[in-house]
Amino acid sequence: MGSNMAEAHPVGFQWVMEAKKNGARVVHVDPRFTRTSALADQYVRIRAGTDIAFLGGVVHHVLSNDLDFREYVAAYTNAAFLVNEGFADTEDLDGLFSGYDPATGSYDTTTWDYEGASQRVTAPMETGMGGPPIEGAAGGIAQDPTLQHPRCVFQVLKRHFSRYTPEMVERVCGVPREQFLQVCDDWTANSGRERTAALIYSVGWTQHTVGAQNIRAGAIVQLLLGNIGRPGGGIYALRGHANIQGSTDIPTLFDLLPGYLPMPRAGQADLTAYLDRVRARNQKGYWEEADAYLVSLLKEYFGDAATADNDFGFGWLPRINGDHGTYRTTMDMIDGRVFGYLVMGQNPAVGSANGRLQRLALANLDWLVVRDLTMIETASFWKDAPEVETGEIAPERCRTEVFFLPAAAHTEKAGSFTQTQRMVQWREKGAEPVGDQRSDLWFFHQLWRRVRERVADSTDPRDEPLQRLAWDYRTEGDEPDPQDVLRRINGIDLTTGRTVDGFTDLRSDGTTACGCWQYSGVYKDEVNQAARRKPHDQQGPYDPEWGWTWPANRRLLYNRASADLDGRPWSERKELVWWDPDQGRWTGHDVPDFPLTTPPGFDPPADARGPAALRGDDPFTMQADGKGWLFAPTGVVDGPLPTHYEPHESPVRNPLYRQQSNPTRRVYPRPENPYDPSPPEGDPDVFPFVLTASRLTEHHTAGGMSRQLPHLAELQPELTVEVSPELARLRGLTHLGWAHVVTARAAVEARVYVTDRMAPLRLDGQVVHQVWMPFHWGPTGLVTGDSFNDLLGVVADANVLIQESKVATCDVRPGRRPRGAELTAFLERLRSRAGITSATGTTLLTAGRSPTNPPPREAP
Amino acid sequence: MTGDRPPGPDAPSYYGRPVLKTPVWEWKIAAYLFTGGLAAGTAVVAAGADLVRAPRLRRGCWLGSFAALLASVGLLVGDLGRPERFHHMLRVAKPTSPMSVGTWILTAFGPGVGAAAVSELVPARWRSSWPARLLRGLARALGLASAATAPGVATYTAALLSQTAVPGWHEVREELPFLFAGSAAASGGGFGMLTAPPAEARPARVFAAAGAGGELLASRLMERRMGLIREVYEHGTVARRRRASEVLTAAGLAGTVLLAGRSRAGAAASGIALLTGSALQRFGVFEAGVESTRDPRYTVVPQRERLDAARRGSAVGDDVGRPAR
Amino acid sequence: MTATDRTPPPPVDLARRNGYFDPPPRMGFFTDTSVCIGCKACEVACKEWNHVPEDGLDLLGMSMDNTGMLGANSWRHVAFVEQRRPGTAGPEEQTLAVEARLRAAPRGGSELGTTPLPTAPGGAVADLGMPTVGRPGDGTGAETRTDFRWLMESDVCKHCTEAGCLDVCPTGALFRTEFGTVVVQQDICNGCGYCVSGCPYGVIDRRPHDGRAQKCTLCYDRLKGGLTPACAKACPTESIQFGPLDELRERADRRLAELHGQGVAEAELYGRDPDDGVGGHGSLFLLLDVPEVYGLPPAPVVPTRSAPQIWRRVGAAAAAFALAGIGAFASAAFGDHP
Amino acid sequence: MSGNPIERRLRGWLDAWPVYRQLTGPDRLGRGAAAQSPRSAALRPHTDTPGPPARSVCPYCAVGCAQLVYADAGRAVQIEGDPDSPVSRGRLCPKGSASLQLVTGPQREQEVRYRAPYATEWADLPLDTAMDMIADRVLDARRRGWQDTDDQGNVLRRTTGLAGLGGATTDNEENYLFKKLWTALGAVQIENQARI
Repeated sequence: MGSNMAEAHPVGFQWVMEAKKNGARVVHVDPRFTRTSALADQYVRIRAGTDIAFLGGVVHHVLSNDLDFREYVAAYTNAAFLVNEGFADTEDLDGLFSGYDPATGSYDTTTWDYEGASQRVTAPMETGMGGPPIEGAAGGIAQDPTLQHPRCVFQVLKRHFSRYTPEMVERVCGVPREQFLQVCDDWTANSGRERTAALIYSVGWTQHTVGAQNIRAGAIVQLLLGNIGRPGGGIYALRGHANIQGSTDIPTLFDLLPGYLPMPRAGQADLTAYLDRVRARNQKGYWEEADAYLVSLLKEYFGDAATADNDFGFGWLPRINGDHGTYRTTMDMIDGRVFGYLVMGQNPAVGSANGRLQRLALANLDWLVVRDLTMIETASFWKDAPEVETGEIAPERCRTEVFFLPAAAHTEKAGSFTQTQRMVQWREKGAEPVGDQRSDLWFFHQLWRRVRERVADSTDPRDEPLQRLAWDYRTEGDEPDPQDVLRRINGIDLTTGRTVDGFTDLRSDGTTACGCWQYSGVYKDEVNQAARRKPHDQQGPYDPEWGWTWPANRRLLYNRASADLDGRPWSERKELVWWDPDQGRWTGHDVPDFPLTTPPGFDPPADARGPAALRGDDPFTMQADGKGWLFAPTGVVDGPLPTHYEPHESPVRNPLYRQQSNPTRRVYPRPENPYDPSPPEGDPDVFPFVLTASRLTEHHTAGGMSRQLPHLAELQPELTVEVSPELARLRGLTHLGWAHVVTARAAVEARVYVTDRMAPLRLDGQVVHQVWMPFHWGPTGLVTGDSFNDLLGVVADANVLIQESKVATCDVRPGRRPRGAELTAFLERLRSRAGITSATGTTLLTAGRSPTNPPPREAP
Repeated sequence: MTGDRPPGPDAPSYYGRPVLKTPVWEWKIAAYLFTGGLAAGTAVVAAGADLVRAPRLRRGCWLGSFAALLASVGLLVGDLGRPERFHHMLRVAKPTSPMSVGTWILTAFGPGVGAAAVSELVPARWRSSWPARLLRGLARALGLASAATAPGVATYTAALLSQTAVPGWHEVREELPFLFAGSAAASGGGFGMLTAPPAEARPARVFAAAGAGGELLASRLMERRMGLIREVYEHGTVARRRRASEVLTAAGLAGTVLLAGRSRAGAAASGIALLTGSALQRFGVFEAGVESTRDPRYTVVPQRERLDAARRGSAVGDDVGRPAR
Repeated sequence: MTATDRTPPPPVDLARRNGYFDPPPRMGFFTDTSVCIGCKACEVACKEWNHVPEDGLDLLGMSMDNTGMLGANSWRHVAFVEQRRPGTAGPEEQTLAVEARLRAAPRGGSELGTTPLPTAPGGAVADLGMPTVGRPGDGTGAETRTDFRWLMESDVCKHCTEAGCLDVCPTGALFRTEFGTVVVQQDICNGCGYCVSGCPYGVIDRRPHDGRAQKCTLCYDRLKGGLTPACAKACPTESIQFGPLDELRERADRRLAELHGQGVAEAELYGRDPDDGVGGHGSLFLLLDVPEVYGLPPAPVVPTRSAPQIWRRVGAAAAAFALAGIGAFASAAFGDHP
Repeated sequence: MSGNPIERRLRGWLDAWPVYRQLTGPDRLGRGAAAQSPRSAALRPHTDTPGPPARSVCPYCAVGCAQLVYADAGRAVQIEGDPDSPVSRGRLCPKGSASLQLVTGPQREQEVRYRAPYATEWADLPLDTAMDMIADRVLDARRRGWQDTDDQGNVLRRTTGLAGLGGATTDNEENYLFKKLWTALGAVQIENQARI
């Protein structure tokens, strides 16, 4: 679901095909029949943006038919934990949970607590990776092992999804009942002791205003069916860039420090205050040791200058106090608050949502540095942006100073990428860059050198961190040796000067320095473990000697769950790790994800903390309570349970609740970012169709690495829009003819593809047409075309600030779009017909009643 | 399950795209079919004229043959993708390749025609010199040898076209050699009638008449036996060319029999009609082949019919195509 | 064509029959379309290795296929068929628009794979007047599309046991290698173009400007170095398998039996049978529909098989020609003069 | 067989003529061994490079397919899958297969391009000069966007004057230094494709 694996990850799909050959059943749920669907055993057409309704239906099916893996659920998940008495569900509040504040559009999550524990953090970006802290989780959380208590998570879950029936799934998703039940049957039949099922998603799930909850919904199903931490199970995020995983682990993100440590926030006066927000003092699991991770990072950042006396330089870190995400920053550029922009290997002018917004932002900078392999639209916007045609950007009036620096390619530098399953793989240098082409390592080293020179004599305290920055990497010519950087990322024992073996070696006393605790072990024994390349046919099924997988070279996270309560594999077929009573330790085919010598039946003493507080049946070692979370008492800002909300722009009124869309979604009311209002606020007459987009196998993202290559460009030379024969008839579109797709933001022209792979859906008597486009085109390259991303608005999931780019409302009209000033006027006309202003669509609360007085529910 | 699908011209296809590549040969090859046939036909007339002592007919036809041969070589080399590599044709001798066979036949044919023509060009005042006499003797021998290969030159081009996957050529392989032989003879004879006075040109007329008659007969027979490919031959430019060819050839034939013996003008007109008819016939056939590759039905339907028939007739598979399923 | 003129020799020792002493086993491809994901890695890997230029930045409208056909500049071609029912061609909405454009092209569309079509997509086609029957938005359509499937097939040179292109090549540029494959030697080919018409599959074509005939070499150079051909190596799902032909035939048989066992009755092998019209392929295919649907000829016969018949007729015609000549002069020499 | 150089030469010449090989060898029809050219006989894959290939990873999606980069004189001549990889088993998708074109194609920019404010065309700029100019501008933007505290007086000690975008296509080591330098500068606006 939410993934077109055969097209976007073809080489990964070989494993699906192999599983299929071995008898696995492959089901593909997608708005459009894709190359993945073609190879699946069952294809299910779904309305874009209704995945939670579908998955909620599966949860409902599982729970109402007692199909869950009860032993697993009772022991390894938080199903038995009791929820705070004050908690009110969406069933009670017509689509809202308790604690909603209409003024801020956010939740006070205190009522979502477990009984007997408390949490203090409401925003996940404040807590980093380890799962949110829960005070007292290491002690007792009230629970009912029989799962009968009306306030136990299991019952809360059951009630929450009680109306997600097959009929409701049909009404919401447009999936016929038989098709849906077939999926349920296949999923449940292939889960349990002997069998496991895997769930695969990609940005088809994340790029929604309910992105995080989409994944939560998948996780709930997989936990209920016992498919987490077990071979052949799991939830797989298929990521789209060579090192997009690495760039979140070792982040280039505003809210994170390396290893998913949160960025310090305004008001965190010192290290202790910071740590108290990050992890609870009496919680379970490895995240309790976050202090060691942070201090080791500060030691790597500031070297000898970081001492216990100065909080290891914590005070030198900048603080965040809100949204500094890419879209916020873009809008700040338009508002003149950002002066310079460094862009490397990314092409926001055509690759980010609301392309016009992006380009107007670029046009309002003082300077812009673009580092890329080829000339891309982000660097050349001042002369080839569509806004030049409409007159909004004129080169002679655009002051942005642009530096384009040619970058070295992946073959021309050594370094590591972290692939989608967390495997760090080292690349050797194979060729020499030419001319001014340089690696980014060179760039940052040279920039540091120059900046350092300029502040060397400064007495300004704000320059202190620059002066104290430890930047003594071994160099090769005029750039650092990437192996040495990786070695520092791995971590050094400062008492011996040697690399540490893993994150359990890290200390909070300043005796270790480590750039990213998660990657500790990647340079174990002073050897670049990521560069290991032992052929797969010379090692076991988990291939531990190829590359290195974080954490601790572990292939499968939470693999303690692959064994039963007594530490024996659930079944012989599905064995992975197990307790060896003779040796008194965990062992198996993979590196066990559990304290090695903690036996299965272990019950920790009351005062235990951290890893020592993990019970023998707490497989989820990073979680504060050691359990898999069916119910998320904290950490997810838009609800402890996933709930079906309509996409921000939708032609359909939410059939489940009066609350139409996610009440916490981030809206950005601006003139450059108008939204088409959904029911009940607006009517879907002007933009009646559902627009969705995805990749083609033959291109890569916004096309910077594919549109310029003849061997790829020839395979998909033009932007197309796929419509069903029914929609083609409705709108008078002909195959290969021109059409333009219009949203509240833009009009984009493309060639029409009339195909049976698209089909309208019937829901509740309403026919919904969906329209699909790829998003790889832009004004430069061998093959050019309008940029799909111009059609999108910026509206984001509140948890992670990822935009909703997989669904919007649109119209499709035959012929080419208007050009120049006519285009502007045309869009203005449509907007006024639809009553769109910069404020429409930004009303978050549509439940219609005060959330404190639950209304009588409508009959489903 | 596909076996019981009713056979018919509405075969499924890949978006109507041809199955075959249309020939990359251009008009040059069609023209060569004519000039090659002309070279062969005139060589026969010239050699015969030599034997029966008809000097004007001999001289005109050797020169005509040589000119046609030069034109042929020019056209053939000109149609190559890499003309500078034309000599690679002599790298191998492949009996499976009509073009290779043709190359060697032309190689055998060419020198004699060349020698004979050069000998014809020796100015009158040098003719009695001993080198000229030697050349004459040699040319005569070589010319006769060339004439012996001329039937090959006249007809191998039918194999050249027929031994292809092009339906318009392959499906008419039984008749095409006769069509081309007739066409070559008609053009050779016609050329003879054009260059020699009627008194000397009688053999040319007989030859031309036989050729024209043969050509018309072969053409009619060919059309009668055609299957689906008839559509191509009976439509458009192809049909127009071949109709015109038939009319001209028939007229030329009539003229040859009735007029050419009596009037020089009548002979010339008949000769021109025959030559033009021959050329149009070649272009018609050539284009029919090209046209037949543009529609997948001409490839697919006969194959499918054969396959289905074989399946109906035999449980184990047919003898040309694929096994039964 | 009515009958074969001769029974093909058994396909064993193909290379030996072509003059190689102690040749390696005959190598080939087995393309299993039932696992093809249509990614076109084969097309790209082939072009990268063999330095094949692009064949036109041309949107064809044949589902996801923008290559269209094998040709001089496309040695692998992935076909895509969106089928409402098995045994039928792609959707008429697409075929109508595509076919009109193909018919307008100088080579009827067979230039695809070598050069782009000269007219712009959509340009050649005016509004075809799509029927607007039924009320707009009627029906969801889903219920009538239960048989819908999307076929994908990576096509390639068949490396026939009896290869029409090779047989007719007058220069020996096309030859049978020691691996039993059929290769154009680029240092020899003079671009006569005969092979283009000799191939019953429409595979080989002449490259404009270059002038030479081009097609899959089954990566002759890689084979000489003991490497797998580029396309087979890249193929993510083992839809393209490479190996000794004997082994591939067994694999193909097993896979066919497996699919038939799973109820995929329409699966068939293409080019598997050594007794077929070309003596069997060096590259086998497992198809999920009749070959025509993929643009393949259903039962081609190598034209060479007609050679004896043709030459007999040519001989007879030549004899008639000679007789006519002799007769004409004999009548002149011995007959009455007018 | 003969010591006579002329005869040897003639024989060599004859041997090079496929027709002669047809007549004297087993390939009578000239469709196989007899027709093979010397170039074909000597053909080798162009991966026969002087050194071993570099072991690399595909730069497109995150599957992490292993690549082998064959280079000659510092220039890549072939990029293909590494069969040893347990991830990809030597296979590559069309994009991965096009990697050679990606890194060696004419679309690669080789020199710094500079667009001055209000300019309508690109200009040249030495790399060193560009780096100096960038360093000056970074510090300037940092200064102009500096914030010591928020409204409530909480310490911020940061700048919002400059922003960075990128990382999903660059190496872990590069990203590490990016974040490290940005953090030391006090710059908080740093993002990548993971949030897009």
